[in-house]
Amino acid sequence: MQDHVEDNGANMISLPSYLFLSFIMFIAGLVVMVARKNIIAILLGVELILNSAALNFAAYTRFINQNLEGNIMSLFIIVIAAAEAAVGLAIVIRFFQLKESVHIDDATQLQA
Amino acid sequence: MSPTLYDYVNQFEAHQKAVAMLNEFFGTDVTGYVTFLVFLVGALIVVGVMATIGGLGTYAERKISADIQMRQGPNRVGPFGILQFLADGVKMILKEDIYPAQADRLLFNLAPMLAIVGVLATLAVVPFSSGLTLANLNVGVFFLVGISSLVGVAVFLGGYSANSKWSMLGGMRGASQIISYEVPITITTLTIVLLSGGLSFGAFVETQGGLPHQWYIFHNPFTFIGFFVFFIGMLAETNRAPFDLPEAESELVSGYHTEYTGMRFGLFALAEYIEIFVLCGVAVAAFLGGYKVPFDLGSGVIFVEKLGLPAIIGKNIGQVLQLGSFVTKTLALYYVVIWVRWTYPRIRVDQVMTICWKYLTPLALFNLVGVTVWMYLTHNQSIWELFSHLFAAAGSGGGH
Amino acid sequence: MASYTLDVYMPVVILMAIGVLLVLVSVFLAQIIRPFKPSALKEQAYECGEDPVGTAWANFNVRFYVVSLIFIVFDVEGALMFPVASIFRRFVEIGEGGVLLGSLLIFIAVLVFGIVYCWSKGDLDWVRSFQLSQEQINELKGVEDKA
Amino acid sequence: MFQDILFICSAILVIAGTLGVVFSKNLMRACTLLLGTLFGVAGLYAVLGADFLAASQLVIYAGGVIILMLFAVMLTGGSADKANKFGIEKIMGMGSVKTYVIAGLTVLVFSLTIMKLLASFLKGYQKLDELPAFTSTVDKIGTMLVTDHVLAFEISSILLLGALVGAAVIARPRRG
Repeated sequence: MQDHVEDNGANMISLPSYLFLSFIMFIAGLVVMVARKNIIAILLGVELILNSAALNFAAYTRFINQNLEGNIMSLFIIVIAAAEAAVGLAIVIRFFQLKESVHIDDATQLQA
Repeated sequence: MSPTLYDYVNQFEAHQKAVAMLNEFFGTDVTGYVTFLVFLVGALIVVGVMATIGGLGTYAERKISADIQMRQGPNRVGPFGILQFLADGVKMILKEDIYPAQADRLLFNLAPMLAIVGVLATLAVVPFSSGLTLANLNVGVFFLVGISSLVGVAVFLGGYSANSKWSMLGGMRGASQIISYEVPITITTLTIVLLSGGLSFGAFVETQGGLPHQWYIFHNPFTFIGFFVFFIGMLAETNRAPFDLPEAESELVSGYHTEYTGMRFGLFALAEYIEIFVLCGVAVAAFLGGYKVPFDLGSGVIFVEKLGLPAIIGKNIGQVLQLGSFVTKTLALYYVVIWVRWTYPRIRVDQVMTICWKYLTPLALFNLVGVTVWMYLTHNQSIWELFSHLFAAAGSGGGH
Repeated sequence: MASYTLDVYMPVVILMAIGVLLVLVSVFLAQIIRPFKPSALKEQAYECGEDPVGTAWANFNVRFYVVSLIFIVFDVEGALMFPVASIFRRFVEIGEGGVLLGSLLIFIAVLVFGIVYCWSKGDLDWVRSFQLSQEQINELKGVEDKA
Repeated sequence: MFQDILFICSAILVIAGTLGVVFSKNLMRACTLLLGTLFGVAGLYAVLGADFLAASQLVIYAGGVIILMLFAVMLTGGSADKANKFGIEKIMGMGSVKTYVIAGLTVLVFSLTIMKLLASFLKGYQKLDELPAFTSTVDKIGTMLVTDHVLAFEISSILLLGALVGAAVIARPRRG
């Protein structure tokens, strides 16, 4: 198809680069989840962590077994992250309607 | 078949020779740089042409509205006022840029950038002709759906960041309208994906033919409805009347760009007009045969065989014909979009949501099921093929 | 299956870069030639000539959220259906379409169930009508009569 | 060549966006910066040859989740007295630089240890010189979704139905 050299063989970008990036995202997500008090900010942290996991799956698929199972896994992680965001934010909004607050420490009761 | 612009250019001997010469001259493999240059020039040309079309779109809008309302329209700047859009552009540049006092400056600056980036990136997959497709991505239409949702974010942020009530209302309305109408549009494109068996625009167009009965709009009754669902969704997605709630000038001043002045406002407008063109182009590629020219004139083989032209010229004539076919259909749809704007009154915000969720989405789902079942029952045949089989059977039956 | 190189993404990146540069350059160029005389009055948010009252970043109605909620569910289902849809034609051609038809139809049926539920509960209404049922009206009337 | 450039651009986007989410004082900006991270991750998927994943990342995250988050911020953040406080309060001891440094070092040590343990395991698999050429993953993912993973495919629709119904019930505007 193309006459120039296909350069997707060995190069400087390999598995550790992706693992490093996903590591950064995971740690950042953890820090956000622990250090922030706003519930929506905590959900942002959750999204970061889920993304880092999905990235890892895709990277392992590319560099280790190449059978796309990891891509399917990443796809379902993305799906579940969307569902999680929807339900989580709905809870936040309901919580805000009840307590006029999005502070995590105000969530002390199981029922309104 | 040439998937991208680079492969198209690469067919020509002159290009290959030039690359070989450059390789020798620099002593290394420069193919990567040449690819970059080809794409850069292609992208610049496409963006330039699109910006002109966007500008001319404002002119066409005024002229057509004037025509519909029996007025003159702009007629002072240049012949027939055609340079009006340049004058507007100059005015935009010379206007003072004002930041509202309470604004979130970072997001205020970011919003027009997101809109422009989101719209320009969609241009990469628009199939202008079989040669002039910047990137024939395998996930073409899905990519387009994803990247154009940046515009929704831009509209929301533009409304939010100014900290003005009109902007905020317009931004919220705009974002919810854009995401709502993305649902029927996505489901309708899904029917075309079912029919064409691929997500790329190349697959969309190549499985259609040049003549209207080979287009997907007339493939079966469901796609015929689907086209109109897509078209209405498209109007709402680009905030065109009768769905121009986000910028309803009689109730929201100017909607999400109330506080934008000067060049930033111009960029929002430019993004909007280019987006209309892109979505018209998508509608053409998905339903109206895309760049296909009747009687297979587009491949240029016929010119070579009948007229004895060199192969390369025949091919280029074919490309020009394909480009003409695509642009003609797209501009015709563009005209309809403007025509609709100046003909229908604006609808209310609850009606916008009702039309999307209670009419278009169920209709789109019905189409999806219909097309799936149709394909299963008829083995991918279009309604015309079915008819021709029927007539053939009847004809042979009558003969006996 | 045809392989591809990452060069196919080059136009996308180039176009995005052009977009960013277009904004930066045009805003920067405009900055040089246009006037710049800010005043408190100019920077005021437009509120039909009045002084702005409060901030615009107020609480919005929850119906915006419900709309985006339904949207994201459809979005995700679309994302899952796209790859299956793209192979449907080939499966039909080799005569194996029935399996795919079944799984797609089940998928769509669940989706339809979701939208039917939201419809029946009134989540799709922009302006929710809290119309009272006849019994509630009678009840209220009874209260009034007693009073 | 271009592969490296794409990777570096995406990596910069990811890192910048992530750090922005961590350090931003404004929730709206944090959401917008998360958009940058998600775009960067989509770019990384593209470099990994997972074109369908990249596109679905754009569609679901950039189009869906971010808008959802922005809406949620708008719906909760803005009661009159907290108007400009989309800001994010922090736990007392957690906010200081010292704690971040200590936590970062600990995490680094732990992860390096774990990576060291995993390295021998991974080395057995790693065949860098024979990475396959990029092919379209759409068809393969589609085939896998209706053959090997058909149960997950169908159940995910039930999951989404549950999410839709549950979230709609929770967030539904109440009378009064």
